[in-house]
Amino acid sequence: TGNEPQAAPQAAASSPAPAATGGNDVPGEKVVIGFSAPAADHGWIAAIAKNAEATAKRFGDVKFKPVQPTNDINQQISAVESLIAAKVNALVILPNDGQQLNQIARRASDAGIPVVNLDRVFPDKLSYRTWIGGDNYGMGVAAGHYIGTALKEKNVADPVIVEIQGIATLPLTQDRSKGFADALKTYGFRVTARQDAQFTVETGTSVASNLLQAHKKIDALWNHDDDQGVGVLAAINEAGRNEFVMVGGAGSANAMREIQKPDSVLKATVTYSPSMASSAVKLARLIAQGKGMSDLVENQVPQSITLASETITRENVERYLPLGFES
Amino acid sequence: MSELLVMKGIVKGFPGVRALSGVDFSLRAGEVHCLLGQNGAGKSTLIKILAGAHRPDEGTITLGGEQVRMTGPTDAIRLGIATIYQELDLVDGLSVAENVFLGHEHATFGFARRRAANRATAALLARLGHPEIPPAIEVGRLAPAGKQVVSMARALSHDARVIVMDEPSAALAHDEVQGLFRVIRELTAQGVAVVYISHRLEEIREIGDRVTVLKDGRTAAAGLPARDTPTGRIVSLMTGRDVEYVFPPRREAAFGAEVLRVEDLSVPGVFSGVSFSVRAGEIVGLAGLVGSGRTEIAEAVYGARGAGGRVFVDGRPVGRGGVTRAVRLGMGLAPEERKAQALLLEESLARNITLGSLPRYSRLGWLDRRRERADAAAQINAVDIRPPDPDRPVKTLSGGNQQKAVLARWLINGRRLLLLDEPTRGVDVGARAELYAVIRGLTDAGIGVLLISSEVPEVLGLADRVLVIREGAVVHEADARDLDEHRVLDLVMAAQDSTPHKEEPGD
Amino acid sequence: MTNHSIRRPGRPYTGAGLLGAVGRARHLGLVLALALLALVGLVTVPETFATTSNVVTVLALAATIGVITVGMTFVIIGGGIDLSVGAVMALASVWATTLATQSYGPMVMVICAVLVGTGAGLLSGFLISYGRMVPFIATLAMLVAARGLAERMSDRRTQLVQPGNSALVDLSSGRVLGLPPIVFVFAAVVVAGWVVLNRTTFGRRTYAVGGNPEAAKLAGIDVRRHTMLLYGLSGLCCGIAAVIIMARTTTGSSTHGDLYELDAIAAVIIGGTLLTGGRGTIGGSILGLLIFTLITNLFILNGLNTSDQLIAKGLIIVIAVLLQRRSLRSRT
Amino acid sequence: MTNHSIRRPGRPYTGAGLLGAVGRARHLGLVLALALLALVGLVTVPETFATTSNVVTVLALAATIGVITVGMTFVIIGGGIDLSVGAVMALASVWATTLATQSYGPMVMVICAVLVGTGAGLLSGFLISYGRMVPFIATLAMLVAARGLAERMSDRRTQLVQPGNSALVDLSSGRVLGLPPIVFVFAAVVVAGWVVLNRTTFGRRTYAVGGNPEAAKLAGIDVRRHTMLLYGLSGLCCGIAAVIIMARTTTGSSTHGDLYELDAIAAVIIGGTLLTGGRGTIGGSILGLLIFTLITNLFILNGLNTSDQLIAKGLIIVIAVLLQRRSLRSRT
Ligand SMILES: Nc1ncnc2c1ncn2[C@@H]1O[C@H](COP(=O)(O)OP(=O)(O)OP(=O)(O)O)[C@@H](O)[C@H]1O
Ligand SMILES: Nc1ncnc2c1ncn2[C@@H]1O[C@H](COP(=O)(O)OP(=O)(O)OP(=O)(O)O)[C@@H](O)[C@H]1O
Ligand SMILES: [Mg+2]
Ligand SMILES: [Mg+2]
Repeated sequence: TGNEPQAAPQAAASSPAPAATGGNDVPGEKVVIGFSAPAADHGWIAAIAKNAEATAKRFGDVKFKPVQPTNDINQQISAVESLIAAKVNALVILPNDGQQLNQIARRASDAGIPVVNLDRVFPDKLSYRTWIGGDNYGMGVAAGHYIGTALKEKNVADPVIVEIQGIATLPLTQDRSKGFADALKTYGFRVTARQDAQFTVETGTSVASNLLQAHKKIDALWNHDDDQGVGVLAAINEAGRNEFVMVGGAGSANAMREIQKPDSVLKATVTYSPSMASSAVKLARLIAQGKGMSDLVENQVPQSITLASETITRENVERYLPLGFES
Repeated sequence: MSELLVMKGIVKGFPGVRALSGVDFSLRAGEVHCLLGQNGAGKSTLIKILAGAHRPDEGTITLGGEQVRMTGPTDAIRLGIATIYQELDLVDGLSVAENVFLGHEHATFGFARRRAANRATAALLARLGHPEIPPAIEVGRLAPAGKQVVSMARALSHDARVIVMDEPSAALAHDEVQGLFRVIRELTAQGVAVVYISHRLEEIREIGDRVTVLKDGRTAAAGLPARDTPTGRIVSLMTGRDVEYVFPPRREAAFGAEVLRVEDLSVPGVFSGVSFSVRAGEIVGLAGLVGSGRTEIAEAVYGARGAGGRVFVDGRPVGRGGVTRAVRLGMGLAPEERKAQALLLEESLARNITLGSLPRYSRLGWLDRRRERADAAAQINAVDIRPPDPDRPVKTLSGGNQQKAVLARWLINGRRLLLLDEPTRGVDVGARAELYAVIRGLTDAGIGVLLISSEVPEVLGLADRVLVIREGAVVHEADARDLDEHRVLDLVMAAQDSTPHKEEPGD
Repeated sequence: MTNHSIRRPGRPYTGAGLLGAVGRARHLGLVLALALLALVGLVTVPETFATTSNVVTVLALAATIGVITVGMTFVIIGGGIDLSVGAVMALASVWATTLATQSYGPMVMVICAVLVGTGAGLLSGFLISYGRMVPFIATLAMLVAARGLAERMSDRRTQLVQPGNSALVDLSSGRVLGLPPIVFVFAAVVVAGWVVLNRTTFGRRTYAVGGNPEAAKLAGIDVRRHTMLLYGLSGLCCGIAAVIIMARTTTGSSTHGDLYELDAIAAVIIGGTLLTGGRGTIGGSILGLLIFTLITNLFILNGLNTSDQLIAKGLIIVIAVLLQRRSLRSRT
Repeated sequence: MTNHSIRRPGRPYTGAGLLGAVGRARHLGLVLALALLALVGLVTVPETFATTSNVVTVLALAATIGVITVGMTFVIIGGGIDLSVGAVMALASVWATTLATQSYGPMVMVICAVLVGTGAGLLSGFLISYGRMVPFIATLAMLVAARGLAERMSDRRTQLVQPGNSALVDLSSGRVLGLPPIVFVFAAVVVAGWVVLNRTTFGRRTYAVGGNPEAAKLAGIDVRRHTMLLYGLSGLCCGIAAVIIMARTTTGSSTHGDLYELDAIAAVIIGGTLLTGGRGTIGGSILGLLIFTLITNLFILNGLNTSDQLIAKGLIIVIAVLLQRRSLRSRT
């Protein structure tokens, strides 16, 4: 996979704007696309919802039918049930938890409604037509490589490496951590301390300020999520610490602007772009209209699309800035 | 003498009842005007209207020649009407001084001047004859009698023209009532008018100037001279019939076997070495001052309070099972604070009455509601609760009727021994006679009764045997017929200490 | 002031007809609010709202918290509060879906969930009645500890119901008389709760214990034991709710039931039960819950965005309560 | 089990000295628990725990909820409850960090936050006292609506404090006498709260309103007005907390203060304030809060994972409460 730090940005995958993909955007038959995602109480998910809606609006042949976003699995099941009952032509689902929503997605598929599974994956391949999402493991790997290389360059032995996760119970968090640990292992490093911070700015601040107390000297810090990163940075600035390299995650515009500052501890961020929602809606439209992707030879949309996680540093941040989401 | 206050044609209805249907009442400066009436006659309602706590549906109030309209308690207070309510209305979490001056605090720019308040409170308490109550202590730590004193201090703190007292003596013992009377006399001497409500007719004779009798929400007689009106006339005005204010005849038959035996019962710091027994069909009275430890003895017997010593019911030890076991063995307690300790105020009368005998109506936990209702209705009639509506929430009953409901709970069959702590507190004369008959009737059915009362005549008239308690010890035991009021009072007070307080070594 | 005292506490002795009328009148505000919501549904999304499948969706959605709400009603009438319900449900679902448990088949899974729930409830109850802890704190501790334990047991993973145990999942996806069996489970719990509360000594004692614990004690009720049992009952309901959530989501997870405690308490209180204990009805709680569920359903159907939803939800709560203000005039 | 009605409340003659001792003893359990936690810290992480900077961290962490806890103590003593605190804080932080507000400089931001908080609190208070809504429901509605409004205002973005207004951020990152100014703000609020509660008629009336509203009313206190003001006070504290959180995180966000209500209520109750109102102290609440903050701090210093943290937290709460069981023997 394209996780190399220097991988070039892929405009088509990162931009909510319609890509120049020839015949795919030609108006086709009218389709209704249902959309369900967790509550937008987080910048990244908010961007997901916005991107999906914006993309759908751009097509005259798409009727977009979003349902109440919620963090309660029970309610999301009901929400999807109502979309099935409304007989939409395709579904785009970002489940709170792929395993827990699997049954209902399966029911949709069985009812003949193609499901585009966004980001968090359903365990059962019969439950969805196409999966599109980021590479969580790859994200961890990218962060691990960046930190590993940086520390090797400085010749640090036995470094203190701190990891601040998002919500610890999510599989995606566990994938990210695993990738991070695996990549560090190739440099002979390991994570010294790991805490989770619920994806919010405020929990970011409190966890980080406690962690900074626990470790008087840190060599590197990976924060999984740029939303909570704002809080983490606030805690770091408050403590007046700058002896380490910090790497972010997701690729928010805030983080990118921070990377541009020469004196910031935030040196890089690894992407996990919410633009995937735009792509998901487009895919759902193509599937519902029975079209393939015009840049591919096949007549059908592929079964799975994994976006590459890219590493944004001061060197390439200019190119990414327009794609960053405002958190 | 001119009338200071005139209430005319006062009507007040509550959903489902007409509490007052046209009451006239007038009050002169410097007099003690007693308000009499059966339980539920409307006395408390009338004075709550006077206090601004209720608004009348009809009628006028004239104070000092001017018609007044009160929209809340604040208005009444501003007009110089202070009230001691029947139900204690103190805030447990605040100090004595803070309670006394609640709503009219000593304060500068919102900052309470505690020292000034404490000083003023100490002065008021001293005036009431209770200098020993510290103004800074939390009211929740006082016993009922102490709280009653604080309520009085509060009424005095207002510099009122009219002071209304709704059964202030119900929670007080004999000697303390005298203290109260002294204060009332001081007040009237200064021209303050006092409205005095009590069910104890002898108090009326002693302190009252005039009497107004309410019956069923109407004025049955107004402005009778308190000292000269014959008791029989007052009672028949109240009840509409002639009531013999006498105790039922004592039981002739020999007492049965011992139902209760108490051996060497003690609660450290409260009482110690208490032993006695109650036989089937016998009424044993506990006489003593407020604070002598009678309530604690009853509670310890009942298992509601950890104590040393042994208690047997019908020869079976109560042991460590606590109240539940005591009730299962056939005991029942009518506690002295009915609201806090006995009643489910929001629940219906029927449910309150059957609360102590739920197992009787259940088969495998399933309630036989028909039988429950029948029993409740029977008890309501037996003690004559008014109105006799089993579904009425107890909260809406008058004080005396609530007390009857507490008694009724334990009249349902199956009891072996009843512990009655001040069973007639707040009960009117007519009902009182009925209650005496009911209690005597119980013993005829072979039940033993332990009776606690602060009214010595009641103990002497009703009990078969009397135990005199002083400072946590049984100082005398005798057949009731061998004692008279004087002798009991002597025994009770032998050691001067007559405050409502008692030192208790930490908790 | 407290006008409610005048309202008869449900005329326990009048005939069924009258009982019904009074009961309905008591919840008039809630019924009105519900009717209003239904009207909004019929107007805004006529083609989907009144369909059977939508009604089923609403009921299935209500089932989980509904069962919990029944237990919560008992606890609150008994003068307590249980913050641990969501966490205990999660723990029960995780415990029942461990591979070890699953190897014994669906019956054992159900029994396991119910036992874990009841056990946790009894433990909270023990701390409260014999350890004399404040219910808020004891159940908060249970909340925290149960979530932690659930996370530890599941290693923070979502545990799938194994294909061999799909009988459990059929509780949600199967149909009996056109309805998923979990709806019947829900109904059965509500009816059982109503019967216990209104027709047994246990229910009667619950009112007494909550209304005036001192009086209950002096009337011979073992208040401590009863209090413990109330929390046990609430735990039992959480266990049953765990079965429902396993059926619906096909998983056990430590994240299940997040914030259910707030929803359940809110439903109970909107239903007219006093937080101070001693009063309340199962019917009111269920109506309160249905209002919340219906609000959610309407939002789903209308596709409102979250922020507007939240604002609207706040307003609707206020309106629903003001509608029934007359029947509920008490503080806290 | 309300022992107090039977217990004959000792020593009428206790002097001020003794009374003071009793007051201190009242929090003995909490102080013990705190000491125990500190001991654990000194043993397990001696080199980091007792440093000034760690103490500062703990205090700074405690500051936000601490300020809210002061307001919550008033509300609960006054017989109510305020579930909206976290949401109102979030709303205030968002409102104060909108570009329009920020253009007027940090002073206006502070004023804005405080006004928004107070306004929201007064609105809840109005619904409760004049609209006669149950506090739980009214503030729940406020919670939901305030979060929705905050999301709408911020368009769900995290709003950064602009560089020009960094004076605000200095409240957290600056140092006065070696401490960040927010710690002084926290201390000032606690002291002010204590003074108001214990030394003013407003404070003493709060006990009356919560302990016996009927008596308060009969004493001529305007219970409704007072109740409304209590929620206003709580809102004011939320506004101040919003300033602190803006300083600490350099942002305003609709996600701030999630679940603060639970933490604040728990701190108040662990501190010995009764949920039924009428009793309680600011000191107890703050001790309760410090226990919670210290637990989190210790866990992170020791590198425990969240699940173990949760289990341990549950146990510690139970132990802390049992330690002070003797001084807190009442239900709910
Ligand atoms: N809040 C209320 N709601 C309904 N009925 C009430 C209420 N308060 C009093 N009543 C009814 O009004 C009548 C008069 O009650 P009130 O308390 O004035 O009697 P009382 O003369 O003071 O009796 P007692 O001597 O027992 O105290 C009673 O029938 C009582 O049940
Ligand atoms: N700390 C105290 N402060 C004030 N009064 C106290 C205190 N301790 C004890 N007392 C008094 O002692 C009494 C406790 O004893 P108990 O109640 O058994 O007395 P009693 O003889 O039953 O009196 P009563 O006639 O009130 O029932 C209280 O009623 C109260 O008057
Ligand atoms: Mg009366
Ligand atoms: Mg007594």
